[in-house]
Amino acid sequence: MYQDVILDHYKHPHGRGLRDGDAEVHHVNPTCGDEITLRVRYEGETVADVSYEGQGCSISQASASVLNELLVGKELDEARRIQDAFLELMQSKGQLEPDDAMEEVLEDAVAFAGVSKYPARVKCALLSWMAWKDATAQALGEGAAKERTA
Amino acid sequence: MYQDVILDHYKHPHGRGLRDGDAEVHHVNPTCGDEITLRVRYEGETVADVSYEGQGCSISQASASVLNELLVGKELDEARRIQDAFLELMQSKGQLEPDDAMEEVLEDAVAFAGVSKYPARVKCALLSWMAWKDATAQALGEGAAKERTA
Amino acid sequence: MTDSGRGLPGLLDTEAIRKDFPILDRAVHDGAKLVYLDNAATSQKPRQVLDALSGYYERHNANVHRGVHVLAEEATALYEGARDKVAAFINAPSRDEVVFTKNASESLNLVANMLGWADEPYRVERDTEIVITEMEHHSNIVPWQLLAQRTGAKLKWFGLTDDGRLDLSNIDEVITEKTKVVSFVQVSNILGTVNPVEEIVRRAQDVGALVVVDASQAAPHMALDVQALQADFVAFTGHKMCGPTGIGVLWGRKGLLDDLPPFLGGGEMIETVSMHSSTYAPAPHKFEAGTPPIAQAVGLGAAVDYLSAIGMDRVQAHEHALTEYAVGRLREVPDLRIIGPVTGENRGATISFTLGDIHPHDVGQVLDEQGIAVRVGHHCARPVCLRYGIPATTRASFYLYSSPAEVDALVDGLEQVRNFFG
Amino acid sequence: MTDSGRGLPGLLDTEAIRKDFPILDRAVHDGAKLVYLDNAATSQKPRQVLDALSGYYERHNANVHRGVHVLAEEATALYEGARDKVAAFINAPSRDEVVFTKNASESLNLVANMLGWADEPYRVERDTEIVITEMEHHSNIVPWQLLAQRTGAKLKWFGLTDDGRLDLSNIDEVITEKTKVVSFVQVSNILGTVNPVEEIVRRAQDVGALVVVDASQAAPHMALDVQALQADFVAFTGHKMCGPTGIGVLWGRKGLLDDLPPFLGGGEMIETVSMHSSTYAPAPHKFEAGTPPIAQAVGLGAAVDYLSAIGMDRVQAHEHALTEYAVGRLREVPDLRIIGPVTGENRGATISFTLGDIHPHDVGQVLDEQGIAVRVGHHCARPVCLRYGIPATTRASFYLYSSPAEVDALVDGLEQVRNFFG
Ligand SMILES: Cc1ncc(COP(=O)(O)O)c(C=O)c1O
Ligand SMILES: Cc1ncc(COP(=O)(O)O)c(C=O)c1O
Repeated sequence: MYQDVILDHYKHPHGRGLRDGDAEVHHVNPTCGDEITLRVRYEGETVADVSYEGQGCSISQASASVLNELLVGKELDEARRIQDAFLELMQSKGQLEPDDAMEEVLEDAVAFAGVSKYPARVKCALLSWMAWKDATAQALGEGAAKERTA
Repeated sequence: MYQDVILDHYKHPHGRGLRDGDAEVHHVNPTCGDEITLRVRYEGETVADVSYEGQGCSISQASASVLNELLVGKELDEARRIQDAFLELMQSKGQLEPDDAMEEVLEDAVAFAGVSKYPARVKCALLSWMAWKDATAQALGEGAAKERTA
Repeated sequence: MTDSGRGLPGLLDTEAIRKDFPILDRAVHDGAKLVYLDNAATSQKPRQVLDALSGYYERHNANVHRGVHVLAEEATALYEGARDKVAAFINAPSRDEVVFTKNASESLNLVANMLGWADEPYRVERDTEIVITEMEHHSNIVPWQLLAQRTGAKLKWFGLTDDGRLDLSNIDEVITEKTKVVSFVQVSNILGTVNPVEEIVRRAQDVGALVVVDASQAAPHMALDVQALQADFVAFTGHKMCGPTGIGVLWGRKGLLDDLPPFLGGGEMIETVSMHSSTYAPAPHKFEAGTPPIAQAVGLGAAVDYLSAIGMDRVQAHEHALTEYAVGRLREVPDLRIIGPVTGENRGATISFTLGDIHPHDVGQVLDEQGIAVRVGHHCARPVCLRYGIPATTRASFYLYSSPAEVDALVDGLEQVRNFFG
Repeated sequence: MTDSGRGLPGLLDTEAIRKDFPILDRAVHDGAKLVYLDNAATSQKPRQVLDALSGYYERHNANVHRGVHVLAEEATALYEGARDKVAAFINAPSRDEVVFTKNASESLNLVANMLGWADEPYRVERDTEIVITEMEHHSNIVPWQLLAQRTGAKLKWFGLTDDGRLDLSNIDEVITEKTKVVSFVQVSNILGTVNPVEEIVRRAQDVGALVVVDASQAAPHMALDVQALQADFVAFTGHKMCGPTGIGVLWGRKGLLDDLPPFLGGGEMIETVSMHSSTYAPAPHKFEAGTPPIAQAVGLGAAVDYLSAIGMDRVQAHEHALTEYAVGRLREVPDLRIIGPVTGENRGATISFTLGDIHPHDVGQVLDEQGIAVRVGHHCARPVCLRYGIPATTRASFYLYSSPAEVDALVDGLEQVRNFFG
């Protein structure tokens, strides 16, 4: 499960640190104590920044780094598509073999395919993604967020 | 376990019915609903009467009848010896083969030896004997009773 | 021994089924063949369940939920997989509505305690009412008595008709606007009565009371569909449905489980703990403090698989045919009085009776000497005995492996009892 | 792999013992030999216990206490016989002081609830105090938090010293005349610390407070003598001591069990029930509502026989030798920090540590890939992690079948972890 890509992101995380944002959330994985504080900043419909700080295992750290790399600069719709694809991959219990189309959407994040075989670690990989979703809903207003996904 | 002696006492109980007494107790076997109301009357140290009424299985009914037959007319010390012997027999888990000495003390009551193999039924056999012990303590005053056994 | 029951329609192939249950081969009392008619107390366990238990311990045993090692992941998958199986078995809308307890009694106490500590609008307190019935098992009486004593709420109940049914004639006086909770048994463990759930649920819903169904004697014997029942909570127990001892189930509506407070506190049921305060995990884990009965859940999962493979409708049809046959044959026995419905209609495969004035203990003992295992006593439903003015009953109860020949053995055995004490 | 641990004095013949535990032969991850070092979470089960379980189900299974048939009498004798075995194992003055629960968590909740509903002088209520410690398992924290919230009592606790021991320097301020109950762990499941029971008991007795000892990590590993402990209640759990899941024990002083009110209500725990009121059976049955974990008690009885045949003193000596060896070897690992006592003195065979800033999840996962099962996380003792400013630990814990070679495998495995994340 420890692909080189994951270890790379773990050792050299992208965009780590807290910067200005429109909303901040704090998520905890109670079973292992992993924590993340995450902020989002939007410019119109564009993900202008995702900044974060936290402690956790290589999987949760690398996953936050990959999230930053993938989502910053994207339009919200596109970012949501990426998040959905990542969620699908992580919930696949190792049954999903990422194809070219998925690889195009998820880029480095396909390296997490192996993690989906380990139920205890799936939560680690998803921690930052759930935090991002939550922060985005807050930043754009729950109502607005719901409307968009409807 | 159903010796003829037991069935005889069950079908033709001795001294059944409630008569005047010095003390009355009501005992219940909660697991099966067997009940007995029992009165004792003493003349000095002599067991003048043991009268009883109740509902229960053949074992508990026959045992009350045997108790009446054995104890009425006896001196208290002797009655206590009989009660102790009966208790010992019933707690023997079928391991005790009544000898002549025991047979002399317990008379018909040795027929209950077989019952001691059935833990669920031992309580039935002891119901009236425990009631008698309790009623006796009440009739003679707890203190008095304790002194005597000491 | 007659074998007039052979051709009954709807019977399962008990000869094949019995091969799955090692204990049914046992001889008792120097050679008498075991005739096990004490299924309402507990059922026997098929080989498939015993294999699931030893398989768990021999290959996968670990504590659940918190491990990253292989065994912990396998044990967790097996334990949570058992939850999926049970959820499917009772047609639960969500697996998170299935709480594992140690038995049905704990399930019922759990609900009573939750309601005692709940916030409005669920809180049971002074000036509110709790409704049960006179045919409840002690496990569905005492928790409510304790709750009433401890909160000042009033305990009310439905009485029984002479033929062993709930007397619902005064339903509007018993269940009122003050009623917070109505808890009743779906199938009586002493009378065999199958109760009209719908009528009670409708009235309870009208006044906004929660409904708890004690399905301990239903889940083993018929298809249980918690959505069709429309209750808020349903309790049952593993050991009566081919599962191990030490495991019970509480099904509850998701929204309620989310809103209600926890009962037992400890490991597994928390989200985060500090010395000053704690927050709790979402249901079902909120209600599962400590290391759960892991192997027992796995065993219950295997039991549910076993029963489902045969089909609960077929189990019910089998038992119904057998009950009709048994009621008919028992009514031929002189001096025998059935306590409970005297026909096979709306009744389960549990038949209580008295035999003249021969005490049930004596009936049971003489049957036992012939290898026939029945239960005698008040069957943890003493108010029913009080209601019918009897100290106790003899109870024969059947299951999917019971055969007409065993009914015949019972009837013959009763004949011997009568001769013996006649 | 070194085998410097071979000649340690006091070691058991683990090669022989391991033959009793089928799971220890298992290979994981395509061929790695299982090195099971997660014994503080749950122990593995010897063949003798598994045989007792299947023997019970295959030959004697019935519900207990109320039957007159052979199976019911055998099941009752086996269940109550298990109580005798456990009573002897912990040197209880009376078998009636042994209450079977589903796990240690239920045992602890039982005590907390009894004290909440008790009459004077035991009642925990506003203006009284409850004392625990900062090294408790969540199962000995949350029940007392709930009790404090629900009664208005105040929850206090002993802190920890930097080297993982209880800080008793302020014992007279923590335990005061207002203290009703002091509940603490005998051996910590995260730090491994063995606590000075006597000193705490003495102070509690001085102020008339009840003492509850959580012996969940003591009972499996050393001779437990409840009379020597002088506590009022002792809780432990079957699955950590070679027994099945689904069974726990609460030992309590006879007089207290008689005086204190019941907790769960239902079948088995009653004396007599009417719709209006009920009376309760004497202890221990008063506290055992519903069908008990019968097979699990029988299994625990077999576990106790198994451990007694080896001898608890020998088990303790084995683990002590192994712990000394493990502490020594772990201290050689660069960047490894033991959380808890760093010597073998007054400590059990549970060793928690951090490894540089490599997250315990990653440590555990890489060890798992080599077949080494350790636990990672807060081990249901999150306040300890908060106290030492760490998110989690990696924990290796040993038992009677653990060998020096397994310690060596762990140390080698940690080397690989460091290389991987270095
Ligand atoms: C110290 C301690 N107390 C209590 C418990 C709770 O035991 P159980 O989970 O069996 O209820 C445990 C184990 O998890 C423990 O280690
Ligand atoms: C109708 C009913 N309710 C509740 C129970 C209690 O089940 P358990 O003893 O498994 O808690 C039983 C069985 O004993 C029962 O028959």
